[in-house]
Amino acid sequence: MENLIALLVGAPLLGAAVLLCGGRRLDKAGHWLGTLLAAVSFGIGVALFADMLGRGAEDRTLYQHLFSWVSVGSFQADFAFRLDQLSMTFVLLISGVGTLIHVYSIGYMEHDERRRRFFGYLNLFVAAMLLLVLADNYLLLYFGWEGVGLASYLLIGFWQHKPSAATAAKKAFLVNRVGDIGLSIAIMLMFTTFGTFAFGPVLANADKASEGTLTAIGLMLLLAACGKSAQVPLQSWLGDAMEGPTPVSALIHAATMVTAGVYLIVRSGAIFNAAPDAQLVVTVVGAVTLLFGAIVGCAKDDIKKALAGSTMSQIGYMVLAAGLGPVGYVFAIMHLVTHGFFKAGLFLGAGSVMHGMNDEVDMRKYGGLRRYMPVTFVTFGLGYLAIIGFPGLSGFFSKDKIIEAAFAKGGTEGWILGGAALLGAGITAFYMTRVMLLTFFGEKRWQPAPDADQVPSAEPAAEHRAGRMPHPHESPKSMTIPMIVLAFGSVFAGAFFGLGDRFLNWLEPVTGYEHGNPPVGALTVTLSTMVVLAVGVAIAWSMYGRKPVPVVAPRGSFLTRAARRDLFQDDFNHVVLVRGGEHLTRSLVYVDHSLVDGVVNGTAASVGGLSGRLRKLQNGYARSYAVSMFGGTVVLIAATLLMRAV
Amino acid sequence: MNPVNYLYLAALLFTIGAAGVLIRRNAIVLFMCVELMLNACNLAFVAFSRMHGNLDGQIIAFFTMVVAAAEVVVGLAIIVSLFRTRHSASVDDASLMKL
Amino acid sequence: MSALAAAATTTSTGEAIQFWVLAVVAVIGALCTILMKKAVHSALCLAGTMIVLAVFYLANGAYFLGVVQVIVYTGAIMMLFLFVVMLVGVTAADSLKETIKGQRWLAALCGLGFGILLIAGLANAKLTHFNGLGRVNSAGHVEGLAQLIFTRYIFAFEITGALLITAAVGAMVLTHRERTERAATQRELSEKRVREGVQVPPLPAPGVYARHNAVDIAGLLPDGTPSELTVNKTLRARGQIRDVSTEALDDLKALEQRSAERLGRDSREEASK
Amino acid sequence: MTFPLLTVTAAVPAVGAVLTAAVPAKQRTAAKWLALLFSLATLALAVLVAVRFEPGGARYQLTESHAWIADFGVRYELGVDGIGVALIALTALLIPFVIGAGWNDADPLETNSSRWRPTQGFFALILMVEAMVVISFEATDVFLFYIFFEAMLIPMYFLIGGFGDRAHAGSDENAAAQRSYAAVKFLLYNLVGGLIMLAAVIGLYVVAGNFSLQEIAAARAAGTLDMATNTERLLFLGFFFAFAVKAPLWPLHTWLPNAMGEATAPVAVLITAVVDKVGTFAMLRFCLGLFPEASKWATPVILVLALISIVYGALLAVGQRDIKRLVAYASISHFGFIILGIFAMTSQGQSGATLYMVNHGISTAALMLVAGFLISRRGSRLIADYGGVQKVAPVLAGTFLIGGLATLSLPGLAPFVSEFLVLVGTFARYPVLGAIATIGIVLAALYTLVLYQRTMTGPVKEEVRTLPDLRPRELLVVAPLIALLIGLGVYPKVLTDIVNPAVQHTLSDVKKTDPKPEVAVEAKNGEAVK
Repeated sequence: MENLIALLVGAPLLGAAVLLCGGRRLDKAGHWLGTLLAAVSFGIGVALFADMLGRGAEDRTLYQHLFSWVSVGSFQADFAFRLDQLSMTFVLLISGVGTLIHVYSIGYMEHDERRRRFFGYLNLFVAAMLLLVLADNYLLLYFGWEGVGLASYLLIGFWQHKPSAATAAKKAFLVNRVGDIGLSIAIMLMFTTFGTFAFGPVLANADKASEGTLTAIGLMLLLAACGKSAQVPLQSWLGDAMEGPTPVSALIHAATMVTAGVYLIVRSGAIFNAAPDAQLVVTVVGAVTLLFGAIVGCAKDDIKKALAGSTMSQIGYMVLAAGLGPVGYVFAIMHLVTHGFFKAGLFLGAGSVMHGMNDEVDMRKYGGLRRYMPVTFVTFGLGYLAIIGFPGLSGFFSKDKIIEAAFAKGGTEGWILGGAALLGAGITAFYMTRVMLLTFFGEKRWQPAPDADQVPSAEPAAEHRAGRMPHPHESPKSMTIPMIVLAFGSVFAGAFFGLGDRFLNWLEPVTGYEHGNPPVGALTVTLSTMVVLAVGVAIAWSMYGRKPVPVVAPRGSFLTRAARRDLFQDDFNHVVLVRGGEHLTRSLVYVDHSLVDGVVNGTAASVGGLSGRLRKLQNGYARSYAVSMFGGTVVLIAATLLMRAV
Repeated sequence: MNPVNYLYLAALLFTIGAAGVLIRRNAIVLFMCVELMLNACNLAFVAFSRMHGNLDGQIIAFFTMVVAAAEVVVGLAIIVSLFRTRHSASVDDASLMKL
Repeated sequence: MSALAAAATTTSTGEAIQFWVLAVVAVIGALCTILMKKAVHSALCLAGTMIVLAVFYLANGAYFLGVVQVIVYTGAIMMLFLFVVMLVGVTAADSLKETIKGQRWLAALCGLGFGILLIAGLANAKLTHFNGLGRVNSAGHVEGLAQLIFTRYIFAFEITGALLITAAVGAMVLTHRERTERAATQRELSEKRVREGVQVPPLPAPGVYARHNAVDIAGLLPDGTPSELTVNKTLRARGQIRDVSTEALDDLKALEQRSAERLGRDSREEASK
Repeated sequence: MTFPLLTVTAAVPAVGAVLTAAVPAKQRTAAKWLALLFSLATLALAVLVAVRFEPGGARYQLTESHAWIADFGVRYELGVDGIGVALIALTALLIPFVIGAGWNDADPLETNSSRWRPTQGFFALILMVEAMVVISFEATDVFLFYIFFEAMLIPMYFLIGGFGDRAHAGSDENAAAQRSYAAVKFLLYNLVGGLIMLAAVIGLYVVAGNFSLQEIAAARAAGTLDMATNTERLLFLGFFFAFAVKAPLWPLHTWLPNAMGEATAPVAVLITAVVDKVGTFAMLRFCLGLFPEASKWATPVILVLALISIVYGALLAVGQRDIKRLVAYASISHFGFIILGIFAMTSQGQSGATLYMVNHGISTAALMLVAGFLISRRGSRLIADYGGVQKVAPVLAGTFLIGGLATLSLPGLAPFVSEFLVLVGTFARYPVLGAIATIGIVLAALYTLVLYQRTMTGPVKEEVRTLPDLRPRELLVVAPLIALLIGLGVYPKVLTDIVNPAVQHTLSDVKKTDPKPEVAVEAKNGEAVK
């Protein structure tokens, strides 16, 4: 059975290779091939899952060793896979949601001439992501980690002719590279500490190393996670990443890739467990990000950017949970999975809305769409209820547990973290209600599509529709079916996982579990969450539901303006990093030219000047040369005589 | 009189010849100055021969004469062909060695 | 000969007188060689010096060399020089004006230094003991030379032989111009002249101005300037053309002056008209 | 007597050079095919060398030794260790691509010029360089090595100065002046390095009495050859200086951007991917082998210089406006990594450095050759003159991107393995330096992606609109390089198996062992747990 693991990665990888190298003749069938191979991967995943359920909890972990990858001295990295409950969860999520989004993209990308390539990139992403979660050592994980980064780069910049898309892609890759420094240093630290970086030996022996080393490793892993999962302070790329086609935002920048950081922290749980300081930092990062993302999400008028802020915030929840240790690991992953369903659903819904609205992304120009797009409305609405944690839906089960666990941390920390999580839940309710109201309710605020070249993030098909009023319509079946499937997940996954502790029992052997006791009692937490949620919805309704919404955004308060600008994070980056970097490189170019090269050229110039003067002796007259020869002879004779005299 | 005076004379003639090479521009005169230097050397060799009491010096002088003859033949031929092409016998005109 | 053999540190009075007289002659000859303006004079002065040297060879017991010096050097080589001087122009006087900056000063400095050093070196060398050639000449002077040449110096001798032959061939190669194509006939030449149209009639004769009827004087054109064409190419190349154009122009001016005086007119008026 | 395989491997391109040069002026195509044939023959021989080489066997294999200049103890001694085999393979591998990429670069502009034979000369010089580089990798006699190390400059000088990039911003005269400036700068820098090395070579002879690397190293190890500390240090510095110029190490690097900018793209590849490797190779073989103590003495300074090279080269690459100069500065950064790995004195560092030499050769070749194709199409080297190429020439853009990704060491492509090994090897001994060096990986991403973004993406520029995509010949040159990048990235074992034993020997030269991990772990990997 374990020999099938490689096929999980292999199938989409084959798809990527065929689609990207195949050339134009595959244009007709390429998307079918890509979807099929993603589905094959999902099928194998299901088969392995069934097999895994058939075995006892202790021997559910499978290994597959392919070959020795890098082997120098004691540095041994194998190309080996490890399939345990944790990776199984991810495999099903990735290949399942991945397949759905492949199907969705068939319709969504129908008019794009480069659809074949799009599917190639999607397959590449699925392969890399599966490699990431299946790797048996950190170096192979790094391989997958960068692989998804590459896929993300290619897909964000898929519409490369738009400078904004190309810039966003570059930015995403660069910010991730900063995070990669963390991952590489963490691996190096593991190597110098344990002499290996395979999961088994490192995690089994984690407690033997000194706490300082473990804290360092933990912080470096956190840096990596921050990059990939868009956590403060490396969150700035995620909003821009919405330049990519919407299916990409759904798959990569909502459901799967951005959660890789959570996977990394949970996977390295043994290290974090032994490094409380690192854990504390993780929780702080999670709490800050969940508020940050939520605040940003409140102010954005671009539907995808609002959802991106939400994603950031939800991942903040997961990171917070992961930082709580064994109390929270399971819930982090659970929220990750349910979030995968409802956030993918929300993004696909947003894509469907844009599809019907001339690729308009400004929610202020939507309104009243529920009658024109019933399926989208319903699926989006279910996703909305799930994300705000409406009782009984997915989000309720997973998010509630996280808030509970945060309070259970105990002490002042527990109150602060729990309070932040609670506040975040309220803000979530506010901004998601805002999205909902702006998009589907209220009066129509539709605007004619601007000229193609002025569209800020227009997709290529926009060129044909310039200047016309939108005619909202329901999307084709290939798009609505995935949305419906995901809506099912959004509604029922939480209850399925949460009731009877199914998910807990499934993951516990890998991640471990401790029950945390919140100081106020679980029911109190749940009830207060409900209250906060109701308040958030009410405020949103009072602001956007009761009165008409202006098409052009009002100036707003300072906080609103700050949130629109991502709380000035980009401005800070621009001033400090970009400008500073430009000045640095420019001055270095100058230094290289005038100083480093100048010293050498100066020497050369002085030698040149001297020889230029000496050259005048070479006047071409034989007699002049004869004089020098004769003079030389005289000097020689004089020298000889002098030497003899001495 | 000490026969070493022959050597002083030879040195003097050699120096005069060398100075001639340096200051004259006519290639023919230049060659004559070279001949003068060679002759000065010959005189010195002959004087040395007398000093050492063997004939080697004279033989060297003899060879010098032969080589000088060959040199003059070739040198004058060069001057003639040079004159044919450049219409001048001045060594300064042949300054193509200059850049 | 016995006197020579006996001579260790001094020579006979006769030789001394001969040396002092002839040495002066030799030095004067050498100086004249480098200072004479015309190459012919230089050559003659050099020949003089060489003959003096021949005498010195004889005085030093190098009889064979002395004779060779006169016959080969002064006789043959100097004649070669004279031939070449005649070939490239007897009257081609060498301007003694120095053109290279500082050359003469440097040459003088070097020469002076060289001379002083050489003489100082000789003076320091303590060359006082002269063995004389008595012993080696006992079996005959020429025989002694021959014995050395054909034994110890045989290779050098052979090589100088080769050198001489090479030099002879080399001189021929350098000066010889092979005629590679058939000489053009007179007909072809005239046809060529017409075709090119540069100078169809025969070249104008030199010295058409009656007072100077000579081959080295360029004929004057009507405006009084000399025409290069009228003088032989070789003379032109050697720069041996006498220019009378300025004289002619002056004469012309004088003539006009005189005629103006005779006619009582102001030449300026004439000009302004 | 056994078959002199190493001599033949070096001699085949030399013979090829002579024959190519002798091809009549009109038969340009024949000259090209002849050169390609000989380079492929060399490749076959190099493969044979790699096959005949036994990784577990003696340190130097396939040795040949003949007396040469007996009076000075100079011998014609050849032999390869794993590092040499890897680099010979790299050289022999890249030259056919260089020839293929430069197929039309040296054709005379006027087709009727019959006397001047640039094409023949171009390919003959390339083969000549190959022969000299190969023999430098083989020589185990210091003097023999020195001769070819220096002689290499002559054909390189003519390749840089004689066959410039036709795509130049300024006028032809200006281009010629720039080119000759670059060629002279290249020559002078390397000559100065070479002269200092010559002094050190002579000094070594005075001290040791012969030039044989193996004998001297053996005597050093056995303690029969004592060098005064200062003598050893001076000699080390003499050698190192020459290699650091060639490598090039900051601050001796400024010749490289000029040379690579002005030369044609294939020649630029030849410089940075092949010729410069002799410098880093020689550091491993000669500096560490002959002067172990001095090497250890100089390590801190060299490591800091290497670190400066990494960061400085990358920052300057970001600031460049010329594509080829950008690649040159990127190479300076990469050479910093190689030198860092060599002087970290760990098995990971040195194996990584050796792998890095090979991988950098392949990745730079891929990037530079594609850049060359691009430049020859548009006729400009300025980044600002491009934009949106991806739209009109997707295959070109795709290969360019893969070359760029290799340059930024993306996992899955060959350079990642080597870069990570260098970093780990450095980190194991000098954690702070290793951590600082990781800045290089961010900067690498910055300059590569900025380059890609500015040239390939965005709106299509008017002048770019008509650029053709890669032609079959060009694709044939690039595709195998990309395949190699992926192959060596996923399965680098083919190289590490050959290189590891040689690195162990080198480490034993300097009497260094890998640092031990903090915690002893029994189970090595997942399988043991199962």
